[in-house]
Amino acid sequence: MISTQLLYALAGVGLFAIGLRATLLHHLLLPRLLALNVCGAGVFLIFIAIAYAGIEGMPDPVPHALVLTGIVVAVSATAMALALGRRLENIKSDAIKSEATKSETLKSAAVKPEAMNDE
Amino acid sequence: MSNAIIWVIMIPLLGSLISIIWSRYASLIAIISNLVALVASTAVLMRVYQSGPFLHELGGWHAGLGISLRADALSSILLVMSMTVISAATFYASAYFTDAAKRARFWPLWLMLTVALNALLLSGDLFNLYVTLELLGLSAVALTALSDNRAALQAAIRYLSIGLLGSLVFLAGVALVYAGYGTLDLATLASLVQANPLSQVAFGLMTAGLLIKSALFPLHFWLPSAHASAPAPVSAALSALVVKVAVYILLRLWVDVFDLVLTLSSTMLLGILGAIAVIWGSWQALQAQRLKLMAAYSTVAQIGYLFIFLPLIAALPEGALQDAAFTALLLMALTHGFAKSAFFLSAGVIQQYCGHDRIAELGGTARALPLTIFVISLSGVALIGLPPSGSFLGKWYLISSSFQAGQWWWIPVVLVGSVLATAYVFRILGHAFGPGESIGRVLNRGREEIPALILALFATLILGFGSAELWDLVAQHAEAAGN
Amino acid sequence: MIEILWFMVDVMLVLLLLALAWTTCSSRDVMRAVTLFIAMGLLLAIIWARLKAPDLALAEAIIGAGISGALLLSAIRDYPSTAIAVDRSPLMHSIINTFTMALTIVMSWAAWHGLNMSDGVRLSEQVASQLAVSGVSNPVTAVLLNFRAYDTLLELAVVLTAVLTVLILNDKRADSTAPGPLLQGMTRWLVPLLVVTSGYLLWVGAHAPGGAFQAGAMLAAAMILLQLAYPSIHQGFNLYLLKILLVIGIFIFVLTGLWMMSVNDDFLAFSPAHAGTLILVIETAATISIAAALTLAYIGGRPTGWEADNHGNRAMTEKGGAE
Amino acid sequence: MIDSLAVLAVFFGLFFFLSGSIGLLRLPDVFSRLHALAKADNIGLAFVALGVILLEPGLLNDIKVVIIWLLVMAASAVSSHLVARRALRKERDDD
Repeated sequence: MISTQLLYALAGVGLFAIGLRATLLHHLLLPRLLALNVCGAGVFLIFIAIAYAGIEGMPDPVPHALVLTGIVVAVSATAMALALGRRLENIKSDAIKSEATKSETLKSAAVKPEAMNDE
Repeated sequence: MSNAIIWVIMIPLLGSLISIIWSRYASLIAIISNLVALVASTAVLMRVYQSGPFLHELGGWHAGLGISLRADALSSILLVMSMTVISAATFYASAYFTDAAKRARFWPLWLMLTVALNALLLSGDLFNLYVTLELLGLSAVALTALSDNRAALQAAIRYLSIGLLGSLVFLAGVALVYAGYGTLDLATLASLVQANPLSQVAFGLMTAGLLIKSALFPLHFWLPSAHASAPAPVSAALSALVVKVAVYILLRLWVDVFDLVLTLSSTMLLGILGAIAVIWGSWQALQAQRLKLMAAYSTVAQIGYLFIFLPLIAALPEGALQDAAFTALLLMALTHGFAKSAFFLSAGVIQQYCGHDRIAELGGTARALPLTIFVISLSGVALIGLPPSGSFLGKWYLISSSFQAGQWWWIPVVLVGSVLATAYVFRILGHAFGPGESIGRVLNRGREEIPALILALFATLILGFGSAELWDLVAQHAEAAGN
Repeated sequence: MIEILWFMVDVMLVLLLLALAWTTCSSRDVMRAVTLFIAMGLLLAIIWARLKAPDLALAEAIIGAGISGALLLSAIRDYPSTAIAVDRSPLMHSIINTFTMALTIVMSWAAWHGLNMSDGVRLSEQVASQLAVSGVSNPVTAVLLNFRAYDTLLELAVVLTAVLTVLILNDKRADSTAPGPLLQGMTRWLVPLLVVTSGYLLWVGAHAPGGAFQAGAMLAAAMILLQLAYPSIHQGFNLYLLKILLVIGIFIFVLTGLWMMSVNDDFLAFSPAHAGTLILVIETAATISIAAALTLAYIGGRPTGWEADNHGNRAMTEKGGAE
Repeated sequence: MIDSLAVLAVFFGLFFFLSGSIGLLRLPDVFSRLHALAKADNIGLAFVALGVILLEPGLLNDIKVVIIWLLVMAASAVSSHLVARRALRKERDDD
């Protein structure tokens, strides 16, 4: 019977591989973001499997602090990625809407001068 | 004055916080905090130059329990370079952003990018490197997305997901190192690490993560679109600093911690990838239609040069020859930093005043923006590696050490790379000096052009002539690393 | 006998976790993927509890499954279609599969080596020996806020950078339709309880599982629930104060660190006598900052009037952020 | 004696959880599934809570366990109501 530590460490490596595979596979933002979170959970599981010291033993607190930091970093990266995705979708839908309005107004009013592309 | 190492990180952080609250005075706060941080970083460099590398143990804890900040020759030189580029770009940005809302959004993130760069260059702890890499990645992506158009956002999203993947692969390596050696401090690790399977796999994972972050050839696809669509001061910082700092971590891990683990064949692989990056990057730069895209591909090429040095340093015997190659690597990195940031800043001026940066339609800009085109040609000199610039010395030593190491095949790569670089620089100048009436009157925008000029002069003159001190600083670093 | 039972429990947990991860990553519908992801987050919280990491179980349940789940669920509405199409050529499929299989084998082999190489003590003894001096008795909080306080400071900076980007890119999401009276009723009971519990979590962090991040995330959960039940709740909120709340966490952290640097010449070197109180002050400020940050992240963007410069000069009208 | 009673209570609770899950899988539409899930799980949780109280003597723990049970019941009641309301509105929009 393999030790609990090794079982959970291998589970962590498994999660990391599943997440990595899905990150490389998906193009869309949301599935890729979920895959990255799964990948992160795998690395965190490796850290905590290392810290485990048996049912009675005191676990090593340093990986616990590192993984806590990792969880908070992961949620802020997720929030940022979702904000970027939402902004891109808004720009795409605005473009489609302005495309539609532009084709209607093409006949009547003069076309609005192209706004200077201020970087 | 060991506290200077703390002020370098804390001043920009406080500046970023205050600029969120008082967004009206953000430009002023940013300029002041970056200048003070620049002075503090030169104080750190002076201290390292006089009394060798020093350590600042945070929280008073030592021996791996706490985190220690480490300043030695390699990190303090890069620290001063990054602070100089950041300060010049800060002056530039205060005149570049005309729209008040966009300016108020830019400064807090820009100062957070400075904090991430300085914290990363000074960090001496593996997990701390992960956190600073993450902070650097997130602030760089946020700044890229600032230009709020479709291309920039798509580039930012790809840059973010690739960057997160790179950080997680790096963290997996850190986890394995902690599993095996039970410490995260680089100094204690340096004495513990031996060449066993765990170290090889852990170092392999960390290298893979850092190769993604430093955009070496097969993993560079996110770089061109991100650097080309970001605002000018941001792409200057991205190309000159963010990718180079990832190469710095790889070097530090390799030279200080994992030197027993690295085999010649793996450095040779990195060298070959670097060579392909040089050729492919320069070729793509030649094809690029826009100035900023060309500069981004030229960054991919220049990163390739840095990786060509690795097999040479591994093959050369310990001592003067290896130090010379190491110094040449540092010199190439510094020169490219200054030259590329000057190039991007002047490309920003052209973009703003000609309304576009398409190379084919650059006719007449030489008459309209004389100083900007002069700065572009100066940084072109440094990118190609013509004599007065630092990269001339860098390439010279690259060729001479590849002779000594018997790896002659790097020489044709360097020559082809330099010829292609000459081609794409003169393509720009050709169009710029050509006929055409893009803007009627002569423009000089001091606040935007002077910083770019200073950076370009750094790249060509100061690093070309004044690099003698660099040699004995690195020799001192070698002794420190040796004993 | 007990070992075999524990081993069976472990194997069951691990298989369930891998199955959930696999279905999350390969599901064809975003809604289904996010739901499975939240389930995986809760299962991960159980696994952290099983591996004797109660702080992490709390954090994973609140942040990993709760806040991330809420963010993802509210983000699904931004996208036109919820179908997930994987358009990779079969060749690319096989390359990726073989690459990840090889990486799994190599990493497991390295992990096996790593676990055998070390005697399993690593840093735990050093932490235990210095715990008395650290001002708190919960070892995880001691590592987080004393031994490795610099990491936590940079991590708060990461949270601030992320929330700044959310504020920069979008405006606030349109208020959802008014929810039924039942949710409002439950919110009126639950939010005070959540706020009290998060205060308790903050306080108890010194000597038992808990701490700034769990408390801050729970406070954010209370705010999100309030926002769901009473959509127009935030109209009257003073935005200048909100900016200060966002920034207060790092501000207090840095000032205390600098003050300690001037007292005993190392940044963030708490003098043992009043390390406990200093850590509590820093944790309170960090809780407020994290709560504000995660709530703004859930709201999805700038509350109205965020960019209008509220320093008395109303003249600077908000010139439409995105040209 | 107390321990065997506790184990019995927990097993009884697990039986209800199992029936709730089977209900979730077998029943055809949203509303009947909600019905099965909400009811079975709450009763199951009551028995598991009872088991925990028996195993862990001490007034403070017992109060905490009861509060947990009440909160879970309130949360599942409100959430199943919201899910049902939305399913109803979705159904009305479809036809």
